[in-house]
Amino acid sequence: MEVPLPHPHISPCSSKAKEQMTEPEPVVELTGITKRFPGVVANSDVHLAVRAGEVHAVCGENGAGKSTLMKILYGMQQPDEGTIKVGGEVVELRNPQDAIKAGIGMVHQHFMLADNLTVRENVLLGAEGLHGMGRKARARLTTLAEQTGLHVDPDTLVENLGVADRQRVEIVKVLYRGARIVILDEPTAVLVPQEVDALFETIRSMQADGYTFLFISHKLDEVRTIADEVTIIRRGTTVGTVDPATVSSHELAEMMVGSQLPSPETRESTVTDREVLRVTELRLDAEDSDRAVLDDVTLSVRAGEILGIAGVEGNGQTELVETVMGMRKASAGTVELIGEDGQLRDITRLGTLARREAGIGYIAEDRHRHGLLLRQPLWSNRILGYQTRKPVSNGHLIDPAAAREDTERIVEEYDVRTPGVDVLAGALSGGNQQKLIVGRELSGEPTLLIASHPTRGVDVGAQALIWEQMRQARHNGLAVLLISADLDELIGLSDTIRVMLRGRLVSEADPATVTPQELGSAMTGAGTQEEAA
Amino acid sequence: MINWRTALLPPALAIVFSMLLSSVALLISGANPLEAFGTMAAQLLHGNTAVATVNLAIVYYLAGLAAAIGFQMNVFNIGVEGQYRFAAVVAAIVGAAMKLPPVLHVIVILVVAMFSGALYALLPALLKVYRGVSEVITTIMLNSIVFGIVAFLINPEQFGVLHGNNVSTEQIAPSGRIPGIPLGDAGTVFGFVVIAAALGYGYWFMLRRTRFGFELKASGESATAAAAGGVSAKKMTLAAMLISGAVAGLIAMPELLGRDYVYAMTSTQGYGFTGLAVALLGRNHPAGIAFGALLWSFLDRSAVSLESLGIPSEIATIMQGTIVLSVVVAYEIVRRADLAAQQRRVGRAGRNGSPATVAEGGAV
Amino acid sequence: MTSVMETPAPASGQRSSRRIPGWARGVLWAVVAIGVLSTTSYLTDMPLLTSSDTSQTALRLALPILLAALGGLWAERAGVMNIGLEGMMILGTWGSAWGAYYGGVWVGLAAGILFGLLGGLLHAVAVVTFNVNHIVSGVAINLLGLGVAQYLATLVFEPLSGNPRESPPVAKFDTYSATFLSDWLGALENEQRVVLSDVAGLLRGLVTQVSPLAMLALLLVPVSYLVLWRTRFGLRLRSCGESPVAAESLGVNVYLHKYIAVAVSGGFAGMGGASLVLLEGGADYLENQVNGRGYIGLAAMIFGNYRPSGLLGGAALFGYSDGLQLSGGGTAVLALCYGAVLLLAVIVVVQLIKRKWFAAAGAAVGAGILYWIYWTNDELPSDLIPYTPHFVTIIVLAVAAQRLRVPKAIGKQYRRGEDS
Amino acid sequence: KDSGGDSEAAGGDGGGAAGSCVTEEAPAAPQGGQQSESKRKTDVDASDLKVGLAFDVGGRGDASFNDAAAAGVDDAVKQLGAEKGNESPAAGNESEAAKEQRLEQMANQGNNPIIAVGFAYAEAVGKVARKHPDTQFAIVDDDSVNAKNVTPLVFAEEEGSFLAGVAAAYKSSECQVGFVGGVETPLIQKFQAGFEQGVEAAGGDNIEVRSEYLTPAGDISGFNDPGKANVKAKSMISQGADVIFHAAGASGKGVFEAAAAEDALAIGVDSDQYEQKTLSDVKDVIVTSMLKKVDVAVYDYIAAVAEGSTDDLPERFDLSVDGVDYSRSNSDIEDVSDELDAYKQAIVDGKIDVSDKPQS
Ligand SMILES: Nc1ncnc2c1ncn2[C@@H]1O[C@H](COP(=O)(O)OP(=O)(O)OP(=O)(O)O)[C@@H](O)[C@H]1O
Ligand SMILES: Nc1ncnc2c1ncn2[C@@H]1O[C@H](COP(=O)(O)OP(=O)(O)OP(=O)(O)O)[C@@H](O)[C@H]1O
Ligand SMILES: [Mg+2]
Ligand SMILES: [Mg+2]
Repeated sequence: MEVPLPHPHISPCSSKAKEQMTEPEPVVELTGITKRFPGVVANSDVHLAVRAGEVHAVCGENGAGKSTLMKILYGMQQPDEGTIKVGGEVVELRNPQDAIKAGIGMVHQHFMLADNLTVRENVLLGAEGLHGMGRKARARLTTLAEQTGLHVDPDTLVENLGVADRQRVEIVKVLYRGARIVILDEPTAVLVPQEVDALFETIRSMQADGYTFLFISHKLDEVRTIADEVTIIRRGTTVGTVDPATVSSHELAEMMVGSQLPSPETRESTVTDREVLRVTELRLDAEDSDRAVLDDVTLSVRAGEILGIAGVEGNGQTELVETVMGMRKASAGTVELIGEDGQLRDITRLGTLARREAGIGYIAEDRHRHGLLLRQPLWSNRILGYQTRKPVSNGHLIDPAAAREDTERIVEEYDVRTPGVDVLAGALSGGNQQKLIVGRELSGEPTLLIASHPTRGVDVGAQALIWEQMRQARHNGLAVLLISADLDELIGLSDTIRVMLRGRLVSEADPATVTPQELGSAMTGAGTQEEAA
Repeated sequence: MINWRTALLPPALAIVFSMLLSSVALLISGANPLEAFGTMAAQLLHGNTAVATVNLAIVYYLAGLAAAIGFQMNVFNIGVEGQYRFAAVVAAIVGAAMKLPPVLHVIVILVVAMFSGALYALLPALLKVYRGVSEVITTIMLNSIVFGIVAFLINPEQFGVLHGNNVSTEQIAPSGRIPGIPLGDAGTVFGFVVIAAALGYGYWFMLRRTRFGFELKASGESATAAAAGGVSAKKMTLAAMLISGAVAGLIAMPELLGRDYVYAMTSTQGYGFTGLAVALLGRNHPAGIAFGALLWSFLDRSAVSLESLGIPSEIATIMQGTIVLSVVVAYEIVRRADLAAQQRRVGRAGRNGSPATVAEGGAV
Repeated sequence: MTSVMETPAPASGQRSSRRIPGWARGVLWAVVAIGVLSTTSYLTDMPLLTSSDTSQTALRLALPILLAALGGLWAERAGVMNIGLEGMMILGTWGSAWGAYYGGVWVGLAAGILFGLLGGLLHAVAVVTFNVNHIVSGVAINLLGLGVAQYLATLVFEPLSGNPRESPPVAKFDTYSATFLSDWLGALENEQRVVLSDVAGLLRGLVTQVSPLAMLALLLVPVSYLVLWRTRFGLRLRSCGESPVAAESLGVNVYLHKYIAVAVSGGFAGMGGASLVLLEGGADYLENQVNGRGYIGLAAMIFGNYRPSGLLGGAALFGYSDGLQLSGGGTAVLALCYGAVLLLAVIVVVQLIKRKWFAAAGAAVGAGILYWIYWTNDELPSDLIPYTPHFVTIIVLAVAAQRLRVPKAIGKQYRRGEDS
Repeated sequence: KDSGGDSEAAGGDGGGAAGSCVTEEAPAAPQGGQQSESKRKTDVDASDLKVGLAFDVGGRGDASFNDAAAAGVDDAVKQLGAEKGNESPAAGNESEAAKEQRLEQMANQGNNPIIAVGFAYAEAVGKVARKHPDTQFAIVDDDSVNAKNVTPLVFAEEEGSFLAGVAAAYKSSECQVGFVGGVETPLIQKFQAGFEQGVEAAGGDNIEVRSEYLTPAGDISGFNDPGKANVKAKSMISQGADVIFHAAGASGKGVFEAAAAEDALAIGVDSDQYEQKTLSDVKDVIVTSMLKKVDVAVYDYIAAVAEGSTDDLPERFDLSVDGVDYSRSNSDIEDVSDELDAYKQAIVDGKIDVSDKPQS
């Protein structure tokens, strides 16, 4: 079946790029790259050729080896075999400095920002020699910030920025160094459509100025929108390079995984009348002031229902989830769970463990910070959050054997690709980590699942599996509170969508009719405000 | 998943390396290294040195356990030193003041000691949890303050007694003592060894099998992930600090109840700091700590034995320092060698397309 | 197209206290402290609290701690925990006595710094190159510092002094006074005018009989600030402590910067050791003379929230209360108690204005307890008085509640090319 | 630049107006003269003795009681022909077991007699002596061990310190003197007690004594911190004291430096500190030292063991047996030495009874 693809406008610039395709000499050429990690061959005999001035996308499943390949090109890792040519000459990139000198810049999949340093410090770091640290640097920074839409005081700590701004800081960093070849490793994973559009706008205008881009994304529609060429990597090797104009998303996906393209669509409604979660006039004050991060939030989720919350990051979704989970203390309002027997349970004062025991499952938005113990084996991670419950525990004593067994079951059922359950969680690729988490949370037989960006940074194959599992659970009467920045996912899965803005639930949308664009406007408050050009 | 090579090779390498290094020092100061090492080894054979080594190791073991519990939760309890001394003096005073039937008397003293140790850890724990004050500062300060408290309590005007030029607490009655395990001429091992072993087992069991131990480790590794899993970091910090303090409270007990029966102005200090080193040397593992404690105690003993050769005792200190450092360096070297070997294996496996096993990748 | 979005700051965002710049807050604190001290010295008839002798002593006692704390700052800002300051200080004491014996004070100072630096380098090799747990390495260096200094003392000093634990007498730094200023301040101090005389007294102690080493150490505080916060080297160094992966990805040589930072850290600690040896009234080399000052320095640095001005405050607080306790004994400490009551009263008022009822109540209770101690005791237990600075440190921290800004990547093991 | 106080001898002028604060008359001058000079036995043969020495922290070269004990043994080796056995110092924080091990080791190696320096050895000596009934033990500064083969070598520190107090009273011109103790242990309190009584004996209520310690019992850092002792002494001096007696081990140096810098005088302790190498640059301020003659006691003990019986050794080495004394090596003390000797005689004769507990 087809995905309801939002079809963003095709840029006129791409035709210009096409002209350059006739140019024979690639600006970057990777030949026979092989990179081994203990236990994993991340890249094996990879070939990649990028022509000057094009946007070259690299696609592949989680753990296919995209990031590794890019890190090799950026000098952060050394290939075990293979050669790298930049501008026609063989170069040896021993460290990022070499790469920067060769005109390569990289925006990493995970932000490479020092939270405790200011925006300016983050940008200048390592490039102090270019414009000094004084007024000239400031002027240059202002210009670039303008160009990328970064509207913050350069002296704010990065810690205080939202994701979109962090993304911009990353891009400013690259530009500040005068890179001509820019690697963007999954830059859109955390952005809303409008932000994505803005980013693409920037990319296109820079492309016109002669910049070359290497672009990584799991979102195939995006790839088709922006890329002039796509190279596909499967299990560490290049499968081939295609022109995105000539293939469909469907075909692309099949090249990546060899399976069918998934859809987040929910087939039939399973919503019942029975309320499971009721949140009433919830309020949360910021740590240091009386300013409300959550204000008067009232919602309810019914059994068999998926309630989607849309919102630009930083508008209180994280806080809502963490308050419902008991990780933050509500300043006012109540959170109640309703049992199958209709029994109302006020859980506002309970701790996180008690709420989990009451039947809440939790897929956290940041799996590294909130989901996993990266230096513990998989089976140990199975226990986290369930340390008081069968089968892994009898309340006070842990049962490692049972935990192992049950983890093996999850690995099996959820297709977690791992050599075994004694592997450290940190050694799995992100998608597989996510499958493990979903498996764990659904194993606790929750009545309510709180899923925060359940498929962020996860490839199409894993995405499909996670969606399928959630749908099945919903069918069995599970209530789901879904938060996602992926609007297709949100629209496809939810039975109801509420939009969150500045800590309030401002509007409601019907997933059957709403488009991602409309939702995006509602999320930015564009409906109620003067729109900025 | 114990890999004996990675577990045992590093300490062996480290010992060899530190022997080499101290040989150089010995040669410079004009001593014969072979004779020195011979003396060190031979000391275990005669007299009660072997037993005395074990006895001191028991004390170090307790100190190591106390420190390790803190480390599990990422709490750096430098305060073990202050906690054990505070507990020792309080337990000695209370123990001497009481008349109770044998076993009960001992139990009460131990409970008092653990309680006092925990009490002395309470302030840094509370300040850390509720005021965000680093436990490193507060425990450093409390380690000094304990001098004043001990001096105050042990003063003949308060609870102390004067004998000769020394002051100490009053003697604990025989009912409050723990009989040793006599080994004939070789000496008497502290009866406390049984309790220490039980504690070591308890520690292992707690970490491996109990919910509490799991929560402690989880919170120590990632407070945020643990919080999402329903583990309160505050509670765990408090618990780790208090338990660490309670175990620290026992450190002085083998000697107090098995040998001295009083706590004196001249009673040994510094066990707490040794505990930190021993815990780190044993990588917070109960068996590793036991090994570290024995090694440490052996080197302490050697310092005295070497004196008879006219070798300055600081050689032993230098050896202790180099061993701590080289053990961990050796772990790293072995780890890297393993990694390289594995990469080669993966390389071979990669060509056949069959997946290789993933490394443990444990950090030192 | 809505590229410009003012996203509201996340919950953990803007702190209200950011409105006042750091230096202004420092000045404010200093003013409050002096105000409280002079009021106290007036009310309790304790001129010692603000006498020039006291501030002079405070400076001297604070010096080794200040230098150790600076050492801690450099290492920890680069992400390396340095428990080994104590051992590096010990090496510094030996080195400076050795250098000063053969080459005079400046050679002594240089040798002290060099020996500390060697200790620092060892720490760097262990921690940076071999990824050893920072605490393990620190503990080992404390042992090694002690052992090596003892070993060398036996080898080198015993033939000279006949004593393996002590060096022969070595040259000491001369002291200098800003005579004119000092006299003028002295006159002011003696006029017995409230506040004015107190300030004059405190200042006078800082300009009278000051050694070049003390001046150098004080100078190193702003210098450290400028280097760490205003130069590209400093930025790179700090970035290694905040996010080494990000730094590396931008072409910063993380290993090199960490090496430099830890070596400098050792050098400062060694200098702290030298300050025990080379100052008038100090000890030459003497076994165990460092006696935990390295740890105290570390505490002062954390106390100062990993900032130069803060650690200066921490060291000063420690030196001041230690000096007061030594020269004034129990009565002076009682007066200090009274001062604390006044300070708490100020805090109660401030908190009430800020409508922080809970904090205000806490401060009020604390004030009540301290006042009770002051009122019911003519003399405090003499056994506890030597630990006044330790009590003061804890009490101040408990009252001031830290919002520690710990370098993010501190103590983390970093391997090039391996993120996570 | 401040004028360096170290080059000028600061001390000398304090002594000129001797006795301006003294209100009480000294006891009658002694008639008998120094009869104690030649009491040492030299005609004993100790050649079959192998003398073991277990030091307290510091060991040989500490310029204090360890050194004195070593000197006693050296004398015995030279004059009585005893064989020098093993020697070893205690480490800073060593455990009780290490002390036992050290003594045990010495006994096993055939040392006899074995001399343990410092009361910290009391427990260990008691235990090891019981195991080796045929070995003779002596312990310095402790008389709490009850065993036939253990001889206590204890001193009347308060009597020697009494003389230091008298000397201080005579040398003071501001009528205020001070005592700086290292660690507040019962042993050091004896020095304080004697000193205060000596001052009072000479100056009555006219002279004020301030006695302070650096650290309380158990915190031995007080013996190792010249910097703090310096601050303490300076503050005493700035508040009017002009003679300071210390019993603070290695911290004493700080006291001497304070005295040198502020034109005051100081009194040393244990051995003749005026003659000590490590104090050569401040020696001028050390008017005298209270001597605790561990060397004499050790020598006498070895001689007694060689003779076969330790029963004749004094129970306490006090003024009457020259176990404690004051030093005369600094000529500044000469002008009051008659008075000091008179007090000394009065104590020996029992006319003055010195208590070993501080009054307050
Ligand atoms: N430093 C490393 N040490 C060990 N294994 C690694 C390391 N970096 C990557 N790997 C492994 O190499 C494989 C490829 O990882 P890589 O990050 O390149 O994948 P990716 O294609 O970027 O996936 P994703 O879409 O999840 O980002 C994965 O199995 C990963 O676990
Ligand atoms: N030290 C390590 N040991 C083992 N595996 C590692 C190590 N460091 C990184 N990896 C693996 O390499 C991968 C690095 O990939 P990357 O940095 O792109 O992030 P990711 O977590 O995989 O992101 P995604 O969610 O997109 O999969 C991680 O998934 C992790 O599994
Ligand atoms: Mg990736
Ligand atoms: Mg990845």
